[in-house]
Amino acid sequence: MNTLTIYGQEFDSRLLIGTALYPSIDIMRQAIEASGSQIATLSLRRQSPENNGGEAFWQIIQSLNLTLLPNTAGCHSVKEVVNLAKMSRELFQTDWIKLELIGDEYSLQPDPIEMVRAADILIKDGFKVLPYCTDDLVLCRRLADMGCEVVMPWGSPIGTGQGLLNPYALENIRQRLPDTTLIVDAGIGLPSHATQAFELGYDAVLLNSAVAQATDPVKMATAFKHAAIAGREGYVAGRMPEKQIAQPSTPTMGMPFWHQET
Amino acid sequence: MNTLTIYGQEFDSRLLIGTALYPSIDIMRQAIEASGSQIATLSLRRQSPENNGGEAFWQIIQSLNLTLLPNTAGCHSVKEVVNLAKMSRELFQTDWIKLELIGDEYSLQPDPIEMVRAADILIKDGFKVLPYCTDDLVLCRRLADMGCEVVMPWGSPIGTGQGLLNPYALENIRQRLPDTTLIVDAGIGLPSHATQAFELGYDAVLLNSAVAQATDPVKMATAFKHAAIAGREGYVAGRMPEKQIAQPSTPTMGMPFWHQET
Amino acid sequence: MNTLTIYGQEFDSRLLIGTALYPSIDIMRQAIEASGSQIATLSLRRQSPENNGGEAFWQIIQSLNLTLLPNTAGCHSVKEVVNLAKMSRELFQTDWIKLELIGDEYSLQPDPIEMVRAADILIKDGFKVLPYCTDDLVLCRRLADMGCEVVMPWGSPIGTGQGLLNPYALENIRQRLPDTTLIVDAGIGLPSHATQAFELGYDAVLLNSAVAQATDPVKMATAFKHAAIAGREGYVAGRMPEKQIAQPSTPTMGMPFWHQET
Amino acid sequence: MNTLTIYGQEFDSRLLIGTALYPSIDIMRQAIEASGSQIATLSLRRQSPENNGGEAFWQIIQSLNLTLLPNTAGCHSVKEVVNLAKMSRELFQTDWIKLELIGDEYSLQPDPIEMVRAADILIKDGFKVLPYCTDDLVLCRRLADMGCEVVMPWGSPIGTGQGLLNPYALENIRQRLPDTTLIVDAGIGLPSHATQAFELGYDAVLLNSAVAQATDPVKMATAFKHAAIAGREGYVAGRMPEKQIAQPSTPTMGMPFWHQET
Amino acid sequence: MKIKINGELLEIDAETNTPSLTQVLELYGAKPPFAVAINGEFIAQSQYAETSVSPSDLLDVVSPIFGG
Amino acid sequence: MKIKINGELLEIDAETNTPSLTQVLELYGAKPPFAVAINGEFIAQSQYAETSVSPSDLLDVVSPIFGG
Amino acid sequence: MKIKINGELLEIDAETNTPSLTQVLELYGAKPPFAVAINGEFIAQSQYAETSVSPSDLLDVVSPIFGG
Amino acid sequence: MKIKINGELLEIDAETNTPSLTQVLELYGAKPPFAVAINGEFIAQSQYAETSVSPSDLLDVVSPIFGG
Repeated sequence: MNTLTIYGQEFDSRLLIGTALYPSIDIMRQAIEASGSQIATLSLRRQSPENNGGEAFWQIIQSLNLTLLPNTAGCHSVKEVVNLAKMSRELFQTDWIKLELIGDEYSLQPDPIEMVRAADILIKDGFKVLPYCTDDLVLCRRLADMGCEVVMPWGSPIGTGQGLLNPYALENIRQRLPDTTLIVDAGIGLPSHATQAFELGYDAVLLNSAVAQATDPVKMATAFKHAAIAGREGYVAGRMPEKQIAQPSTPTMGMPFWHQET
Repeated sequence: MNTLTIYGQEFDSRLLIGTALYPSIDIMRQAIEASGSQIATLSLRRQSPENNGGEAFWQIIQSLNLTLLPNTAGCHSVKEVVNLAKMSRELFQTDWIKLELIGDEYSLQPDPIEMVRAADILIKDGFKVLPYCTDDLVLCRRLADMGCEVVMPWGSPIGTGQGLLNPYALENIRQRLPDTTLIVDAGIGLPSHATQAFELGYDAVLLNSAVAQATDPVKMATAFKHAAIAGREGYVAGRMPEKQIAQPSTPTMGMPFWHQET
Repeated sequence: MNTLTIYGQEFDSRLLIGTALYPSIDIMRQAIEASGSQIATLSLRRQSPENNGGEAFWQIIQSLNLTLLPNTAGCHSVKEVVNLAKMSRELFQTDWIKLELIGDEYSLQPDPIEMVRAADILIKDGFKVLPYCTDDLVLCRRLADMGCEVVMPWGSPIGTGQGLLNPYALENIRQRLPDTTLIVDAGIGLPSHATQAFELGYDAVLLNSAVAQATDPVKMATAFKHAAIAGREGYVAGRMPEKQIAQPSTPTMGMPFWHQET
Repeated sequence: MNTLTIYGQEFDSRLLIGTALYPSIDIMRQAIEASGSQIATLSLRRQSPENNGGEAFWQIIQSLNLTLLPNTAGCHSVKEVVNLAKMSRELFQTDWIKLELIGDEYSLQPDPIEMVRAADILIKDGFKVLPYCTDDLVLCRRLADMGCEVVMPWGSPIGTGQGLLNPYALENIRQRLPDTTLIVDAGIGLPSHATQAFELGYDAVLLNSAVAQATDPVKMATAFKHAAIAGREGYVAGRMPEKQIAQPSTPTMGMPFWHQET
Repeated sequence: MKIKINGELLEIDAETNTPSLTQVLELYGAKPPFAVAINGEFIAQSQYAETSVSPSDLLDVVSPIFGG
Repeated sequence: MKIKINGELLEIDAETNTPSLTQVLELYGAKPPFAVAINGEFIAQSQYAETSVSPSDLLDVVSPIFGG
Repeated sequence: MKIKINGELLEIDAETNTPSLTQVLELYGAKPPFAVAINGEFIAQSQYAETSVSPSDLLDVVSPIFGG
Repeated sequence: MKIKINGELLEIDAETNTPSLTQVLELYGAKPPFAVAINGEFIAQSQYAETSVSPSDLLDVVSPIFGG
């Protein structure tokens, strides 16, 4: 089947999109629509007069009828993750949670040790966990073994747009976890990065800055929509074998002008 | 304008496709249609009982009503190139010619010195030359200065599918020849390679083996159709700035649980 | 100071060398001497008639008067690591231990979660731990915070010789852990890989297969000896700034033949 | 034989070094000595009160008793190259000439077409030509066929220090021109770049900025001296086979703690 | 009494010294949709009425916001 | 007489010793579309009639084929 | 009695049914240098004499070997 | 008369209107080692004496300098 499966739900689009950093809420809306994404990430923050915009945001999001994926971005401890997750579940009426437990302020890298503890608690509490993790195979497998049907290794640090820094590691994870839904989360900067992720066999890509911070976010969203199709179709179609020596495409047989002496 | 311009003609599709190496003529036809290409390369070879299939091929090609781009593949001398070009012009009724003058049997690399001489003769004879060349800036500029409105540097050797071996050189050519129609010809193996070429600012991509030798050529053609759109739209949309340090997408302001002591 | 410091001990050589996989014990001896290494890794295995060679090996090793670094290679659990470490300490009379806790049979990748538990126990038991780990910053920092004065991220999987798969990650670790002795362990295949590790600021390199499995291990050991010096000296010397645009080395001023018209 | 052969002359050092851009003439002298180079490049410019320093420079150079390799840097035409070459031959009493014919102001890239014409004239005039060229195989072979016993493709543009932008192309040239002395000229920025060039089978490396513009040129010269030895020895020693799957170095046989149930 | 909500001190004149969370949220003027934690522990809506707030408590009242 | 066409010798019994290219192509049975070169030099269709072929000539008759 | 040492069963005729580790190693013919574990737990040399081995025990006797 | 040497005009009061290159170099004060070109064409030392310089000529007098 050529649909994306996340905890039993099927989706036609293989792009998960973030809702942050757009020039305006209206551009966000247009970009999300242009991307064709059916799943969007969002978060929870303290109410305050300033983010009354929060209400406008919430209206728009509901109107787009997307599947929501709340994150625990900004959490630095198991306790913060678990409680923010519970608040999300109640407010967004979903047991999906993008587990994000930051282990380093500069790289915003997930903490491989603490996040496993958090995932364990959340899973036992009935959450459907989508963990944002590094490209460490043992960590990814452990999360899968614990019951994460989806695992989301990074391509490169959040918001850097450096693409896939270690394709070898990502490919390795794909080969070793054939039955897990794998999503490249974070680091995507260009459409070709997304296409490459699919060519490595990844099931989906989650991105935000690459679209939101493009000069023209709506057009870039369109670009990524096609990039996802290109990569997925290309993966399913089966690439030509890579060769070290050149191979003529045009046949040499029947070449004119060549007459061996008689 | 978001159309591809080749010697004054406008095209919606930015994919030029080869007609060789398909499992069957029918798969070739389906793949070309799936790719959305409006320009196809082909060649001339000696008539012979064996390639009576040549007739079937010719029927199909005409039925697809494509713009034809005859090549001089297999030519090793200026004289061969010039005469094969003239035969093509008469038979295909077009003054377009893909100039291919092989300088090395193993890498099938164009000969930078001889091809310039050939281009000079062809241009003076009224041809519209699309030269297949290496990623040498000085060579590309010389061809442009001679009157080639299109220049086609390789990504990697023909049929290797290694992608863009030297993106720095290709980007350099793009920046220095802003007014020339630039096409990456040869070496494309994956959709992401094509997408990357467009992200570097190239106007089009010419490929053959990547589609023809895929496990499922028709599906792969679809993949490349989307890859071209993804790359071009992404280039026009303007990529996000690449960063060395991570940048949070979700806002940190208003993060719950953080209470400084009072 | 330009010496390598490991748990307070100073060494002139920045190459740590393995003792396995050599064509013969004599070639091992010659290669170790040629490499200039002052620290060699070794292990413990069950006594058996077959490995009586073990005695010959042990004689040679003692005669080379090297600092010994016993490893826990092959261990898959905390218990195995801890007990093999204790056996090593008693037999080799050293509290140094190269902590290796395999988390995956195919990639021989360390287990980031279990190895932290093992390190904790060993440190509390008085061991000086040199952990072999992945290039995960949070993991490396955690090991350093626990009391590992040396941390040894991999370049690529053991025995693959693929070099540094993720220089960005390695450089990041270096910048964030300025006071920790950092050693690239595993994955080195070529002298240039070692040189690059030093250029990234790493204090030392630990390798084995690259020398032992070379066609001429002794000559390759010499090569790596120089590669380490080249990389370290180059790092200390401070590299030239990398530029995007060409810069003439020979001065243009005073160029003959150029006469502006008068 | 493990010496470098240039037009029949043998050299122990495989590093050719430039004499430009040093903080001072004295540092230049120390750096050249530290590098162990036996061949140095230099040039000719108009006499003028300003470059009276030229005399000091000339004194030092003579005192170092190096083999001199005059270049034609800055020349933009065949005529300039040929006449500057003749002036060099008379003044420096050598028929060696580093042929440099710039084809582009920004990339300082050699002109592949004009340089062939210049080489032809110089060779017929009795010069021993060392052409600085791009990594174009056909161009390199043509120069070799014309009688250049040494060919010097670039790694990347002069003074950028980007290293080897296209190792595939460079390796290809090495394999196809087994009997030509091949030197990587231009683009070297780090010792590991030089080491890599030798690992690809190149016979020597010519550099200038990487040493002259280092924070400590003398120390960097030492670094490159070792980098050249490391790369050359490593090439001759024969690298270990690169593998995709990890291979344990420590034997698994005889691992303690493993007892199959009885 | 004073309670800390979302990092700021809120003056509440409640009859009792331990008002219910329901009262506190009303006085705070929390706008739905929102979720609540006291001292970092999530409190389910169903618990608001029977949860009493004491001066030392730290409250968080959160709402949806964009995120990546 | 014998003429070499597309690398193979073709036996032609023509009256003259120098038949026209038109005749030769007919005898060879060239199938349109095709283009022709003699001794590596392109010959335009318009020249077929007035071009005479001699035994030493090397002819190429080419047709469309797939290419990259 | 039978004891499993380094994965193989070793027949030992010891007076007692629980010989000391010292005796067992002697009978096994362990060559120094070596280190020992019983049931996966390291036993220090100083403990050999007072450590008694029972039939169900699994012994490891290890020696130095090359390693990476 | 005026001659252009190394891009600058040099005033020379020579008897003749076409002084020899030897004279010109002397007047210019060329410091050895040097090499010379007139109008972009190399002139060998052996030719200095018999080479006469005319006002329209462009001279280059070059010396060693550092280079890469």
